Amino acid sequence: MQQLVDSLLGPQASVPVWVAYFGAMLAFGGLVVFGFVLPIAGITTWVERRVMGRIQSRIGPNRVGPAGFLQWLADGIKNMLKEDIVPIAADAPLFKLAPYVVMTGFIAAFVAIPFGGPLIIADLNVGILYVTAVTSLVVVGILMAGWSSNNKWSLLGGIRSAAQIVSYEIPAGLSIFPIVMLAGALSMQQIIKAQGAAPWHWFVFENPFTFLAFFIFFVAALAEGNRTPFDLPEAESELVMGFATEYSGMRNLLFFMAEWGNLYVIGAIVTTLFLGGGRLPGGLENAPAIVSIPLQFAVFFLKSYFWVLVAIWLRWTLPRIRVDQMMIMCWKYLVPLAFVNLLGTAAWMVVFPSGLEAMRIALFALAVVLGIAFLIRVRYHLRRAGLRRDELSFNPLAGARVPGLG
Amino acid sequence: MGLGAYLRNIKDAAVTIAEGLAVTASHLVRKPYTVQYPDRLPDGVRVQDTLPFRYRGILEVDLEICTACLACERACPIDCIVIDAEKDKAAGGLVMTRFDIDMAKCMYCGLCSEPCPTGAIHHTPEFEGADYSLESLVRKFVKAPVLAYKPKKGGETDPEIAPVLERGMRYVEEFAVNAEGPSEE
Amino acid sequence: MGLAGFEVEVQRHENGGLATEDMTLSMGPQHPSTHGVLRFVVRADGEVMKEAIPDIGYLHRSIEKIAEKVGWHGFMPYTDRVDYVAAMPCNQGWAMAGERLGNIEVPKRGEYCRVIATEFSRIHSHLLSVGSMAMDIGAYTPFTHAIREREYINDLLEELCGSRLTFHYMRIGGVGWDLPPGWRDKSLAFIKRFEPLVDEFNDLISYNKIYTERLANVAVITPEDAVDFNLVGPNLRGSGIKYDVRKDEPYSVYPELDFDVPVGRGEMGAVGDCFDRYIVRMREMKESCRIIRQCLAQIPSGPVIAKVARNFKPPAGDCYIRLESARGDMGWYVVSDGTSFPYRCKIRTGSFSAISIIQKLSRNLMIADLIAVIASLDLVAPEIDR
Amino acid sequence: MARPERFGRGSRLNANEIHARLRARFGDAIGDLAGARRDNFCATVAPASIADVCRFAKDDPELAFDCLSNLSGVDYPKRGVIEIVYNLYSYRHRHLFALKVGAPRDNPVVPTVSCVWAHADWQEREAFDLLGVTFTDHPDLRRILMPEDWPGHPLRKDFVEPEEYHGISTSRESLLKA
Repeated sequence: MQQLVDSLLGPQASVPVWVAYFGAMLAFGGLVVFGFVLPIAGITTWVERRVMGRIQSRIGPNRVGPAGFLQWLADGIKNMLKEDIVPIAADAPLFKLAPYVVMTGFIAAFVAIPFGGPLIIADLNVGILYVTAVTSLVVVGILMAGWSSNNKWSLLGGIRSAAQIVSYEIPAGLSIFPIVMLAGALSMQQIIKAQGAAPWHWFVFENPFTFLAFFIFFVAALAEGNRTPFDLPEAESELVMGFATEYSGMRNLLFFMAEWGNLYVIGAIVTTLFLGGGRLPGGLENAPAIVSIPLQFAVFFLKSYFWVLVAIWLRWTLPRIRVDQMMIMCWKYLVPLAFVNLLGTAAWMVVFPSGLEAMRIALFALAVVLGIAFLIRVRYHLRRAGLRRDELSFNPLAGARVPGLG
Repeated sequence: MGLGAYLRNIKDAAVTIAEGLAVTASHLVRKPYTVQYPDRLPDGVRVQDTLPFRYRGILEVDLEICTACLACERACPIDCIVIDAEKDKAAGGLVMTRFDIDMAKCMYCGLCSEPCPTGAIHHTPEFEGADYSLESLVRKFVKAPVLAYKPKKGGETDPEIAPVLERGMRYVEEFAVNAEGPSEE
Repeated sequence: MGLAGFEVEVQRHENGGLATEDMTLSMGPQHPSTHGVLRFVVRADGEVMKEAIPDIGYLHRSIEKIAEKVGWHGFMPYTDRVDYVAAMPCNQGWAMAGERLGNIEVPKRGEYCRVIATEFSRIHSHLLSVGSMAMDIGAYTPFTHAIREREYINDLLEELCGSRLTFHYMRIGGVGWDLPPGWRDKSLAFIKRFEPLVDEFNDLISYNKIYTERLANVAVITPEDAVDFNLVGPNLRGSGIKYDVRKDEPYSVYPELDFDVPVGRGEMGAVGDCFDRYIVRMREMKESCRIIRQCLAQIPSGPVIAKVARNFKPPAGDCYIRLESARGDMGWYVVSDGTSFPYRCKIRTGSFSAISIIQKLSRNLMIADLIAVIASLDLVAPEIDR
Repeated sequence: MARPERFGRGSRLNANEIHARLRARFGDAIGDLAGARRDNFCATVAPASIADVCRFAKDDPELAFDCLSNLSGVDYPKRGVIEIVYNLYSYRHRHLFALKVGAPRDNPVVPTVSCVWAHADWQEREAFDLLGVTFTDHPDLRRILMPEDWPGHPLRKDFVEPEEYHGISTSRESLLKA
């Protein structure tokens, strides 16, 4: 941010530099929240519903706007107009406050999340630490909601959420450490700068341990975001709607906005830590700001949003794990493995102070091979289903087949 | 739990989850199956037209060919059909003054259309029967007293009734439980 | 201990742990995974249940009383409503009772039509069962895939008998309608398409690690308990007892057909756990496909219904009919007093016996497991309450 | 684990053999063999000894009726009895038999068999609920399908439906009245 303001102001500025910084931050913050965070959360609901529809052989929302694209706005307006019901036995102040706490926890994370290139509200030197800290605020809000609803299902959901988020902070944190060690900094921008533009120069392929750390972090992040297979706090088939059971209208929507917004946060953090952020190859980064900044933004956004899609895809594939299995998975699988990664990365840094290029390329090749094997498996499933040509379509917005049997 | 089992668990989880993801990914390129009833069907198609001939929708009575035999009224297990018919010498036969069906009660079982000798009472493929009051779901077929139909020897000749009867008999053939099907005692 | 006025009296269990108070949860009658209108009064300590007491009767429509009022033919559409998820076997049970009492021989073609329709009904019921089970465990996609295939079966049955759910296909003495023209090819095409999709369903969810972990070793029913509580059908076979009324007490044309009876083998845990009951249903769908194939190949020509008086009056007597419905051995105890109205009809359904075992199973399960148990026993509320 | 000898094909007895075996043990408490087909062979049992008969039928290795397949009550106002029909089935030997107990209509009391088969518990609750048969020593004899405060027992032939239940009308006027 500071760089950007500096470059815009030039060397002879007429206003004190802190005023310029402050103003730029407020403007950029407002722009980010209202121009990016809220729409992205809303649009993600549409994307999720379209993807899920397709996975489930359905169409998904297709009535409001072109291909149903404005469905999220319609839903938002509907929810704002709905009655805001506070149960008579609820602890009203806490009940009303809870969605805002959840919302705060999620929006505050955007302060330190980069958007590619110099675009960041505040490049805190404890950036990643700050993000993990503020996202934990969500658990307070969910627990408040669960308790104040005065409903046993809500309470169970809130308690589950507390246990889940607090536990999964540990493997998530432990998987961030190897990256911090490699980058030698906590600042998000510095972490990105420590990586290269080529895929094998990303931290995920740095060594086998960071490769594993990437998966552990992604799983733990999904758990912190209450996404399937870790959607136990809401667990519709078990707890009705968990902590949000008693909520209606806008307050209910705020919880879900936080959930979908959080998806993007997960994607952005993953991109920053493991996937080289918005780095551009060769000289493109030194191109004029008008070219490089949008490009960097686009690269960063696409990488982040890919992981949003992956999270959606996972959600509509996997069942939900049980609460004790969730704990077993965290403490018996993720935490020990995360420790192994931490120590392994440290050892690797001692043995190969500047990394091992062959290992980077080998890991990248491994990822490519896995991807191709996966695609072959997809083809196998398509073949086995014995579909006719007209039952297939690569158009993401394809309409339905002609009704009728056969 | 030994290390082997520990690693096998991780491997199983990764492989089976990837398998599930491959299945869902393969659905991303399959066309949806949704029939967008009622407003986005292909041009000229009504869902009612795609329903099979045997579809049991809302009941309809062709009074022109109703013989007022009361077989349907007797067959109905929930008594949702009421027919009033009396002999009228002057008119020359049975005169129906009432043929009401309570569609709010009807359970679309088809027991009434089975014994009908002419196919006068039959199920249509129509199923959109929603209305604002229960009373309006009672279908009254007799507007003014009407003479019951009497089958003529040598087939129907009246050009107005013949096509109706033909449709009715087609219906009877399809729905007749069997050629030698249930008969009266 | 502690500050004056803030003494906390810590109660301890005999075993030294902190004493906690049980929580009573009322699960249902409106709950997303009670499959109709069921209620469980759950006594739980946190997430772990001490006991779940089933409370039924919310869907009681007194069908057995109605039977005494509507006559032999008129009751047939009501049997559709006994178990509306698989209505064909209920139709067949009532028709068989009438035929047994009235000494009516059903024509061969009629019997084949019945078996075809019943097996389609079994597939369509099992699809709903496995689909909703996956949904209760938290995976929503398998449910829509199952429902998609179920719609095709509904289309086929709609063409066969004019209705998608409450079929009223069978009559005392046979079936209402012969197979429509072209129906045979459509059915064969469906089966050809459907069988690989069962494998796809298995790949998508059945052997998913999370799913098997959720089901394996949960609520294990021993074969002794299964018989004692009179569990039937897939629930009984899930406990490892190879018993199928179609095979062991053959009726209709089942002796002429070749099919296997899948039993639970304890692949993922103990024999008789939720996974076994689930996988038995998956395998039964394929067996049903086999049966339908054979039937469509072997079906003789001829009438589909015997001559039965419209005012049917079977001689006085009683009979106990057992047949394999989608939820297993369904018992019809029917008494006739020689009039045109049945004297008494008692329907013993699979879900009724299955739900009574839940109280015994529920001890020390987690709340999330109760959902799995309800789904794995394939409880259908209308069938419990009748 | 399923033990094949426990639930496999044993030696199936015919109805005469089953009846003779019960007769030999209980004498006059067992009535004559009735019924003509496999599905309705039955014998009447004196109400007081039904629990013992059932216990014997389950434990006797030759009979081994390990499953209570069905329990139904039938109201016979003309004979003044409520008949309880126990359809027994043996998974071991694959044979089927019915026991019938006639309980006086004005005070139908029958010993419970829920101690013999767990399934009898709910079946007896249902018979109690719908026909008003009291099963002595039943662990939990409550109504099961009808509400706790429902008047009368609906499956009795002389049951008259109340006009109202808690102020809710139980019937709707026909829309087809003239």
